[in-house]
Amino acid sequence: MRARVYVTLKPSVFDPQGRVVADALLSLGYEDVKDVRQGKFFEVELDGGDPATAEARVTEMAEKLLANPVIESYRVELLRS
Amino acid sequence: MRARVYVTLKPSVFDPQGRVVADALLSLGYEDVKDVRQGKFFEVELDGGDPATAEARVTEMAEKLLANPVIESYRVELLRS
Amino acid sequence: MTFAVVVFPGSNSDRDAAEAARVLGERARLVWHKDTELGEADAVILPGGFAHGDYLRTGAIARFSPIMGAVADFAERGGPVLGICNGFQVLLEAGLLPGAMVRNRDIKFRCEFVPVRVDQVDTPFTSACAPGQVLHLPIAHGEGNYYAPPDVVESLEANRQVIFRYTDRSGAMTEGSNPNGSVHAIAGICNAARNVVGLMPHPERACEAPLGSDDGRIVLASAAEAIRDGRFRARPAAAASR
Amino acid sequence: MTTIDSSVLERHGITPDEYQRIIELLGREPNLLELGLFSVMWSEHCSYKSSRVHLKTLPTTGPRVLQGPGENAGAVDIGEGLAAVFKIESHNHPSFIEPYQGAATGVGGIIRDIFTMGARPIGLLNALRFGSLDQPLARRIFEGVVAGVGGYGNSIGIPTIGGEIVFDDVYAGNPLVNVLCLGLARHDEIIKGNAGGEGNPVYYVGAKTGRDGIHGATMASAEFDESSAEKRPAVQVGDPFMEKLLMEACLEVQKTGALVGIQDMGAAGLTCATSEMSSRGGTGMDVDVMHVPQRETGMTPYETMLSESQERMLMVVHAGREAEVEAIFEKWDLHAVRIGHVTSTGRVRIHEHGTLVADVPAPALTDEGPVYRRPMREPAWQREVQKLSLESLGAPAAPQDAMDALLGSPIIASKRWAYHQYDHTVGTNTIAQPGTASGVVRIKGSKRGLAVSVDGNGRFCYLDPYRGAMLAVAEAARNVAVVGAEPVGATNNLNFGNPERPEIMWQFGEAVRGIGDACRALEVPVTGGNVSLYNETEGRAIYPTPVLGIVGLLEDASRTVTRQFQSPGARIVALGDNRGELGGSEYLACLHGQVAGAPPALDLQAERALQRLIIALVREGLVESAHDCSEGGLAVAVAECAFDTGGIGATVDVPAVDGIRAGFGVNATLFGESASRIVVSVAAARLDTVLARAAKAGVPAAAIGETGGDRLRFSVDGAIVIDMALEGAETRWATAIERKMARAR
Ligand SMILES: Nc1ncnc2c1ncn2[C@@H]1O[C@H](COP(=O)(O)OP(=O)(O)O)[C@@H](O)[C@H]1O
Ligand SMILES: [Mg+2]
Repeated sequence: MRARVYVTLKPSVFDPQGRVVADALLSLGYEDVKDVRQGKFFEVELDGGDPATAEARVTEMAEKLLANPVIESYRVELLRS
Repeated sequence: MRARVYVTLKPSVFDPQGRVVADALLSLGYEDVKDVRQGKFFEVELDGGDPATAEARVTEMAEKLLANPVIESYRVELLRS
Repeated sequence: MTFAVVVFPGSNSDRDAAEAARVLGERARLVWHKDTELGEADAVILPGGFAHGDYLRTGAIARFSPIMGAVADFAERGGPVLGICNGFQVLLEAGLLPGAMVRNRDIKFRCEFVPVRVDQVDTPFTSACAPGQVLHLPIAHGEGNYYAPPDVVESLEANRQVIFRYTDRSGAMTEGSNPNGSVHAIAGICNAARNVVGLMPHPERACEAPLGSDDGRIVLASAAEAIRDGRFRARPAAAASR
Repeated sequence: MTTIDSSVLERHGITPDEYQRIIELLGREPNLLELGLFSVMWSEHCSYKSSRVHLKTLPTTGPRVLQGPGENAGAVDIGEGLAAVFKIESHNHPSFIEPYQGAATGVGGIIRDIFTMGARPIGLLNALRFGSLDQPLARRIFEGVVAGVGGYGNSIGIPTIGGEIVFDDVYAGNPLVNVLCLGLARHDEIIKGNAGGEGNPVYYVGAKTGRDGIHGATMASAEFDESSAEKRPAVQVGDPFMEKLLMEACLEVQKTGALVGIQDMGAAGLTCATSEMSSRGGTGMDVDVMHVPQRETGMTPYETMLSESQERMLMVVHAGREAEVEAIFEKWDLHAVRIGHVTSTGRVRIHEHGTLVADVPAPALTDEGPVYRRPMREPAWQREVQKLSLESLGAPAAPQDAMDALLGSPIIASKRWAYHQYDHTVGTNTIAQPGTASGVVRIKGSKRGLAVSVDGNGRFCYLDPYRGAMLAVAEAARNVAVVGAEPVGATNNLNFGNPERPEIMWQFGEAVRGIGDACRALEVPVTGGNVSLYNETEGRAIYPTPVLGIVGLLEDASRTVTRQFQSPGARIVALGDNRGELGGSEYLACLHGQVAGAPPALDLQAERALQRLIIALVREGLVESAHDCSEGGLAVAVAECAFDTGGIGATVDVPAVDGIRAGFGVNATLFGESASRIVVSVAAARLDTVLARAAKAGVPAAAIGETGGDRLRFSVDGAIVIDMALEGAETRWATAIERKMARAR
């Protein structure tokens, strides 16, 4: 099984990386860029094939390690592989 | 318009961050974790509403700034907003 | 007295912290992160560095190290704990201090000496300072932009838990004196019990004048003094605690 | 089985003559794997086939030299049983195609060379060259390289203590990233890349081996399957965390005495490590690729042997002490695996699951490669560019305008935008703040300290490679001397174009001759270095750019000075002769758009006397500050002494240099770049002593002014030509690069 965990800064948290990328795009002449937010994702490959268990386990990993709930939110997506 | 650009290291390029995360998950007892790869994504908000133009422009941004084709590959996804 | 300095894989200021203690005439012991006991320790330092490469988030993996149980227990018993830079980040991830770190405002790593104002002197690591004293300390971090939700920041301020702030040389907070974008120019905080302190600047790298400043001495010296006269000491481990 | 035809040879970069030689050395035709081994070991990068004959002429011995060229790094004795271990390395091409990772992995590589020797790395320096910051591409490369240099060094916890950065369009398509690492070891801790002792086990430790860095051309050979034929990027992602673990573990293992030898696997990876260690030890090695930890599946022996995956080490361990070694690596979560053993055959024998797949005499790979005496020819334009006609330049710039322009030129401006991204405080040894002097580190437990500087002036070398290279040696040595340190060892990075062009080879030969002559005269032995050739894009070569790294010894680290004036009312003294030489100067380039003329003359005996004098003056506490005159000449040097002082200005009056034509006399006096000059500040009461000491040393010296006030004021022959507020000048100088880098918004 493969799953993806998408982690983003909560909307209330200022995203310095997104801001720097937006500025860079503007200076390259992309004047229609209004905002950029940067996030990260983890592609986790698991042994064992039960989707429901996999999703539960990956969600647990996200809660425990992959995201910091003070500043980040996450979303888990199961991939067919 | 909103679009997302997903950027990952090419499969042949070693991803040290993914390996460290995988090791951490293993040592937390997630022994079914076989591999982790880490990527990043950019959520770009654009003025103007034509999907085809937006996609073309964001693809150009990815080529030019958001990804380095030498070691990374990218994928553009248009979001309805 | 003895400082226990925890060594995580990727710590890089562990020996600097031990050396600083030695310069002050105190003892320091390095404790490996896989150990589960601190051993002899009057105060604990979580040092600077890049534990586990900081690859996931700063401090995120280190908080699971076996030694962290003993550190939490020591803190719980009122023992003085100091997290410096990466050590501060570990304390945040471990929940021993509130809040989190994001990338510096301009996303660049930044290393330079900056003025740091001591706002509270009733912690083990500032008790020898004068209130409002401005220390000249180096920073060296890419993720020192302190963030906490507004209600948390409010309660930190209300409870006088903001210990260090970035200011100018005169102690004034100005637009240009905040090097990383931290909320309320926060450079360091303590927990509610005031025995656990975290800060981004590096006092341990500023303990000898030839290095650019010896203002950092007062941080470790405060702890040594506070421990000697019994103001901040870990209570003995309660055998019944389990 | 692929037959080795001319197209296979071509893809391996092996000429027909080289192939004949391989057959002679083997006594038979090589198989494809063996051909691969020869191709990487006989590459320019590993074999120095074009440069070797020249490098041989460098002075490499001296009473302090513990290790000259040939090992992973050089080492010099610095007293008290201690050794300074250092080397410089380039990562130019990778930094062009992926600036962050290219630079980061360059830092990683040179750090491994140092701790491999048993030395703890204590400082990093970098010499960087980029295109003009007016171009977006150059800005992007600059930004990425600086972030990458910092990203690796900061993380691993080695302070970056100095460097230099130059911007010029010739580097637009070919930036230079040269990194120097300095380490410290006790003499008896130094360990070499030797495979001694038949039967001793050979261990592999560190990152797993992937298909990194195997050249696309060689990969296309029919022997390999489709997937491996995919073009592999020539850049890898650095893993400073792995390297930090490796460094700590290796330093711990080295202390046990259980190691016979150790070498990192950099260029040519396992092939280079096995053959070089065997050659040095006069032994052989049997290894089985089956035991090599692999990151990807289905790797062939060819791929495994040629991989250039980062952060890997090869070790020979004393038989019987395996468990001890393994335990230390386990502690650091690294798994050392045994991949073979040392033999007395003198041959590198590669097995795959027990089957012999390659069998080559080690010296054939390392020592018996081709050596070329490539044709050299002075470029037809060489004499032409050395002609400088001041008359043709038009009117000289007004001195005050020129000063303004020079202080804001990225070449002269403060490099703080870059070095604030480097941790210089970790390790608590750094005793000169960046931007104020050479990198200076103290040595804990000793009174001693070390100063290091990297310098090179591509413009001078373009105009005259022989003299330009000598000037680079002189400047690097002078920069460590001004902090009071005695130059004790040199390393060098030779960045040139395509050596197959006789003009480039001539530049190379001249530069090496210049380095040799200068190092001999200054008695600074060369203990190592690096050669980077083929630095060109679309047939346009960079300026010939030798970069010199010089290490100096401070006997008492508490007796050192920086460039900054210490107090108002001190006397400013210029040491050395001002000849008003404008050839190749920043003044000419910045204000008249010219790179022309002969570079400044250099009298090595005068240089040596000057350096001896300044070292003595600093050691005896006779000067309050000292700064070398380089780009921008005397006026810029004095201004730099006033910057970062909290507002100590200067008033200076100098005599005009005679005989400068076309009204350029004043500018030549102020901004000419004559070599062998130092600006010092001296307490008024010590002025006579200092002047007397200079006279005794045969060094021209003149009191030219006084520190203090909040202005920078220069007169020539009594007439005021520059009068500006210090604060404004300092802001301009301090923020020039930042302003170029600030994004439009
Ligand atoms: N890439 C760099 N990394 C660190 N420090 C740098 C770098 N470039 C310049 N510096 C520092 O800035 C100062 C001025 O550099 P430079 O103009 O080359 O000085 P000098 O003319 O004395 O050689 C030196 O202290 C140098 O170490
Ligand atoms: Mg220089």
